[in-house]
Amino acid sequence: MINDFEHFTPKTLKEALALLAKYGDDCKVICGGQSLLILMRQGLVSPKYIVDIKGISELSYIKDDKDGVKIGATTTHRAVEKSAVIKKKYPVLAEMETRLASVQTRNWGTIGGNVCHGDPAGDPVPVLIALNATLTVAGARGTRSIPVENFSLDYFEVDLKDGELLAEITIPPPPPRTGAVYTKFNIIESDLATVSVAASVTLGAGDGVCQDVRIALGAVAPTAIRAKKAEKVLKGKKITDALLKEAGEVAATETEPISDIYASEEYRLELVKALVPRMTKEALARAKKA
Amino acid sequence: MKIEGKFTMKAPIQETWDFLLAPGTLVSCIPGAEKMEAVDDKTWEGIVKQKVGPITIKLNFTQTLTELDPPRHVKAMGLGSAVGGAGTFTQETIVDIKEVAGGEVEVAYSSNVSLVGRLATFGERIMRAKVNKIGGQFIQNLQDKLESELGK
Amino acid sequence: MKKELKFKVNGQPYEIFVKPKTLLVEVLRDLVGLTGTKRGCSSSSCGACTVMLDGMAVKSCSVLALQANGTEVVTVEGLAKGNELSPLQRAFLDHGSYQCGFCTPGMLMSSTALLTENPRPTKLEIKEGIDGNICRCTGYNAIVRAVTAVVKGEYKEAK
Amino acid sequence: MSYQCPVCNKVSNKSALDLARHMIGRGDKVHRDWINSKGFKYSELLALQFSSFGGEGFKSLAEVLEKEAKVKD
Amino acid sequence: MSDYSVIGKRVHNIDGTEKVTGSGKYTFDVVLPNMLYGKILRSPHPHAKILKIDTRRAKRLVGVKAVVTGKDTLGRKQGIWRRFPELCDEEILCRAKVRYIGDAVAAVAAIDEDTAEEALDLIDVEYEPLPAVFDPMDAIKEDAPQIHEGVELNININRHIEWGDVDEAFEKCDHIREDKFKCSSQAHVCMETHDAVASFGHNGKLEVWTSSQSSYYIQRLYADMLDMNESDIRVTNRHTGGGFGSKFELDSAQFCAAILSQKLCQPVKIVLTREEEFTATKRRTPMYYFLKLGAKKDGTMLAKEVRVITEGGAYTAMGATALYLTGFFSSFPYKYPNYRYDGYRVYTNTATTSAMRGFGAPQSTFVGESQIDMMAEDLGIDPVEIRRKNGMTPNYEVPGQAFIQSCGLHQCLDKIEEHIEKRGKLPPNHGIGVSAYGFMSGGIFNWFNTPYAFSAAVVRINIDGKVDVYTGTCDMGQGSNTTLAMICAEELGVRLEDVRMFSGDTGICPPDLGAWGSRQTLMGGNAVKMAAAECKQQLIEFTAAKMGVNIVYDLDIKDRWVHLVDRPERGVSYFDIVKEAIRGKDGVAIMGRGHYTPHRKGMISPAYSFGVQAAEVEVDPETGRYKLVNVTTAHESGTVINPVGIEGQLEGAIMMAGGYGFCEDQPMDEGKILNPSIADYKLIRSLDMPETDILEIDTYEPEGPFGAKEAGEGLTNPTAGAIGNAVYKAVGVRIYDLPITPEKVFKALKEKEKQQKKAKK
Repeated sequence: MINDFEHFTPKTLKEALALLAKYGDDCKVICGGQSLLILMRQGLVSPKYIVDIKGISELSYIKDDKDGVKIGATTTHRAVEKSAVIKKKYPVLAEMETRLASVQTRNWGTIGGNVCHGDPAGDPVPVLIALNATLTVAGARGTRSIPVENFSLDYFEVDLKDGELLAEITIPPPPPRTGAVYTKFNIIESDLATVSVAASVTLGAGDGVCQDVRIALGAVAPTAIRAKKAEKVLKGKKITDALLKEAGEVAATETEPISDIYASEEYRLELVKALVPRMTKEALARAKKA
Repeated sequence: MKIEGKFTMKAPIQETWDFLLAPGTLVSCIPGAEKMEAVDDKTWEGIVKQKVGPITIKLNFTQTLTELDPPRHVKAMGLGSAVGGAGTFTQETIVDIKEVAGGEVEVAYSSNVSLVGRLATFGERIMRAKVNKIGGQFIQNLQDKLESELGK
Repeated sequence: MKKELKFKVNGQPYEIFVKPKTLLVEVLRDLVGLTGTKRGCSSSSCGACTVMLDGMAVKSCSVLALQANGTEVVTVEGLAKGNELSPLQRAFLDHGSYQCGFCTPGMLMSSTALLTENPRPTKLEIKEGIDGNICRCTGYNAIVRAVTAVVKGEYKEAK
Repeated sequence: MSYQCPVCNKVSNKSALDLARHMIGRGDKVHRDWINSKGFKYSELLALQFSSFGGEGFKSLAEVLEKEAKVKD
Repeated sequence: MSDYSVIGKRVHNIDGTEKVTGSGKYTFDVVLPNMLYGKILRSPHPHAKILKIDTRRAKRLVGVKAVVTGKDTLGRKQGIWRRFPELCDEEILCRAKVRYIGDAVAAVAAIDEDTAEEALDLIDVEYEPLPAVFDPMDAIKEDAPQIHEGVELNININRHIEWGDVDEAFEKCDHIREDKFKCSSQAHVCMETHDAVASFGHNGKLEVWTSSQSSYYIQRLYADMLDMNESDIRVTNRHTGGGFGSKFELDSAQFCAAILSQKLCQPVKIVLTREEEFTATKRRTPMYYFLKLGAKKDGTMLAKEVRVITEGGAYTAMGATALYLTGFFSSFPYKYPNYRYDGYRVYTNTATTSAMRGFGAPQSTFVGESQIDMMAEDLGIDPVEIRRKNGMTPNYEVPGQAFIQSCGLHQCLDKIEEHIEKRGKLPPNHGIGVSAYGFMSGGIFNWFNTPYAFSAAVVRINIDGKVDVYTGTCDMGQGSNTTLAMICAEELGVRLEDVRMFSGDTGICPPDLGAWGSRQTLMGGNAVKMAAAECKQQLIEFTAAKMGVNIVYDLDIKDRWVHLVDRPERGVSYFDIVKEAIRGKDGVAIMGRGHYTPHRKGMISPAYSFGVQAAEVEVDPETGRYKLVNVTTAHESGTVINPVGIEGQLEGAIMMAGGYGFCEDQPMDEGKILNPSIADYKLIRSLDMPETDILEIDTYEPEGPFGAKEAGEGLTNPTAGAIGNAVYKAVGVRIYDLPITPEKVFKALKEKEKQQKKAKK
């Protein structure tokens, strides 16, 4: 049962921030509401005030400029999935979206809402980490930037202080000879990830050496994480199957998975060991083609 | 969901026991405990607040010492019911102390946490992770307290 | 407390006062009186409540009614033109794409939205289009066959 | 040769073993009490039956029934 | 055979347009004037004494009209095995003790659902938790807590089936295998949850709209529990949003709505939430299986011995039947000359396990078909061949149990063999597994203790020639109304659109046991056919007299044309004859009555259907994840009445049974189901659904209407076994417990690797 609340529909970011400042802890932000409404129906979240930012058109956009592509926080998953710019520049992001929940959820749910929900099994965050994205957070006293990999703090907790709102996601232009991929392991195709892996590989000019690599993992820690030690195994080297295997083993040591009804802790570790090499190899193949 | 473990520290057993049983030591280790008040020498009542992302749970919490065997064994039962009826939370903690060589004591603990009601059925994924964490934090707090007070 | 909701359902304008907590599906079923839209879960998982909102498929149990302010909603009751069933409705009949029928309104809305957006989907795209809807009876393949038949032009739109 | 249940008079015209199956299978209080009155423990006979292959649980009861429940045709 | 004019044609379900336009009314949609909404308070404890229930605070809440507890009931215990009072063990609203998490303790009626839900939080229940037991293997220990008073070792029922001399036969075997398996639970997940609108009037009569598979059972069980006359209770089943075995016992929504309505004389509607549906309704029975199988070198199987211990949950429900059927179908579809089965149903402090599509047979088929593949491998025999060697044939008698008339198992095996050959060499990590099955067409044993015929129907022809069929059968989506209307139309010689069905309404329909045990087509069909035949006879008599035809001619009706069989052009319009016949009968509509109760058909069922299924999987050996690539089924169900319906049953069964094999499970912690939502309970969606091919085999069942038999539940039996065997063929690991998850496959692969390494050393 959903408790009664008061509903505000600010038309601008400024209005929204003012409302947040006014109601503080007693209010929650809703946009697509695909996650929040489930919690409210269970009676687990019962805010007195709801600030509905779905109607803030200034936050819904996909812009391509010299710093990269900028996605407004209230842009729906579906808009990201279908965007020509994103398909061209970051195909991995569009591919990830096609596997995120269902069409209905993607039509109404937003990428910003997903990132702010802080679900360690969410799909966009690992991909955004692999793409080295930055978030712009707006507050009463102006805006600040934060790398997406630092944004999630704990299970369902993100680095948003009272009165702050996520405004924008910026993805830097991909360096030449870069390939990125994402996969999630699950039992049912459209389901949340049991383990997810995003990888991005950048090759040096001509020599086939791995100049840069970013590996992000989902559902194996309280937040999506970047497997930095595993990256180190590969960075600056010519990637071989043996190195990939090692990277997988190392990545597993960086996780702290839990056992739940879908998979045991040990199995999640094994999945990381199997999927990190596989996905990195795929990213490498894409980088070679790029 | 059970958490078990043990640690050793340099302290006399009686002192360890006395500290453990001192009013408020155990309850103050409960993460998120607020305004815990003693009802009698074995029972405390208060509010425990827990937060999992957007979910804030406020529990009316009672902790009772149910088994006492000084200076070796104590069992504490915690029972919390969520304000608003979202469920109940129980925590059973057992601490066993024994002397080991070299003036050290070994503190063995087990903490079994369970959730009943709507809280429990909602999102197994979230709650299990969180409950494990609460249990772990409780033990961590206890160890920190004991070590900082006695293990110097 | 109640706020005004102005929207169109199957072409008909409505002005209704609702509590902010009211879900779109509740307005449609309880206030507008269109019970074709069903509810099968409370976790946005089953798709039985799927309707079209400004042409897109959404789960009406996961949309606040007030968020539909100013939009046009189409429910299963809006598919037929008078006495003429829509191509998908006829294809569902011919292919046995329903059994108990409880998921059928949602399935029809998901596939109608799919074909509105992409009139020539591949088989995989059809499967993706209805993946948010659970059918416990048919095993989906009969639904995929029906949508495929419409894509192939076997069912003409009624005039 | 047939056998008659001492409790409910059901007749088995197969064997004492068959009647033993009936008595244990029926398992209501009256049947249980009769079995127990013969020095068995009903639950032990059951346990014997579900813990091993070979139908052992029925056999010892059948021996008793062979003597006590035989009906001459 | 092909001269049928209705049967075997591809038709729209007769309620199809209502379903595709959303105009069909389900109980979920029923709104009555002055109606209240109910909610049920459930036990959070798996086993506890109820010390006190204080409803005062709840009653004071504005909008609450009534709060009831067990004290407001007659305190009776219900059970569907009415012949055995000790098996009627469920109070529904518990008075003294709760036995599982979800047991109902109180119910509220209020002006809306929100208020009722709010009131639940204001009911204070004082429990004294008792020690609880969750696993049947623990519950049968001497020191386990006793769940029902006087039930030793918590054994609810035990069943024994035996023929031949098993012990002697094992001594003659060349090879014996003993294997252990574990079958998991499964939820029905009907899209419409259990719901009821109960309206008790000041006239003392109760009217109920409810989503159900058997209006007659619900009516009778209400009569028992409320101490009312059957005839004062009218149960109407409108469209039902799925049943699958979950909706033919009196449930908490139905009972609480009636109790509340009795108190208030106002209609009360209760719709279970999805969470209640998962935790507080019944589910498929988990089973521990111990199998011993003996064969000669040539693959002839001489003896089988089976022991089963099932997790019963808190109450008996239909669990007794599941226990019996899993034992009987463990011998299927093979000719074991010697067979012994011991089954135990054990009470546990978990949600009650009961009927679900397949009813014990999906479990026995999974374990049996897995073991036969292992036996075939041990003996070096092809899996299809070993099944052929031992498979049932027409006119086979299962010793002392059942008589099988039609049986197309061998043709099915041939077809599946062809399919596998055609598939040729498979890509790496692909495997095809085979599984054979059989199932019944309705049960015979009358545990419900009904004095009525198992099926009955009334057919009435109106003045315009349109036909009304009244039958107590229930259409829960399986399309029985369409099938029965087709049978009626064929028999009577009219078109399908001439027939109108009135079903599942105890106020106007003759009693029928309902839609479970795959009984509607055969039993309901025979009753409808008989009633239609009686009408037809009257029309033919009238026509013969009117036309004055020579006595040597036979008359028949086909496609609305009453004619001479040998000179079909000589005849009259059916519509004209109906008009005149009614006028000639002093204005009384033409009526026919039909009924069916099986006689001299053994103890189990009047007829059995058979089939063989081949599942192809592709396994990722690095993760254990596998995909269902294709499921091909060769099956026979006698004459196909409604081909579209059969395809739907088959593909739908693969979704459900594939889920049972692949992903569906109800893991528990201390009796608490951990995945009580569709988000957490994994079931097959469109992207996970394999390609499905159907190979129809022609058979004719003399006992069935027009030669038809079941095609609904049997199809749920083979898939889990076929998947298990396919995984084995693909990567060489055998999984002994359901569901066959990627993690289990992965662990088995690791274990196999370890063993191989060890062997090398």
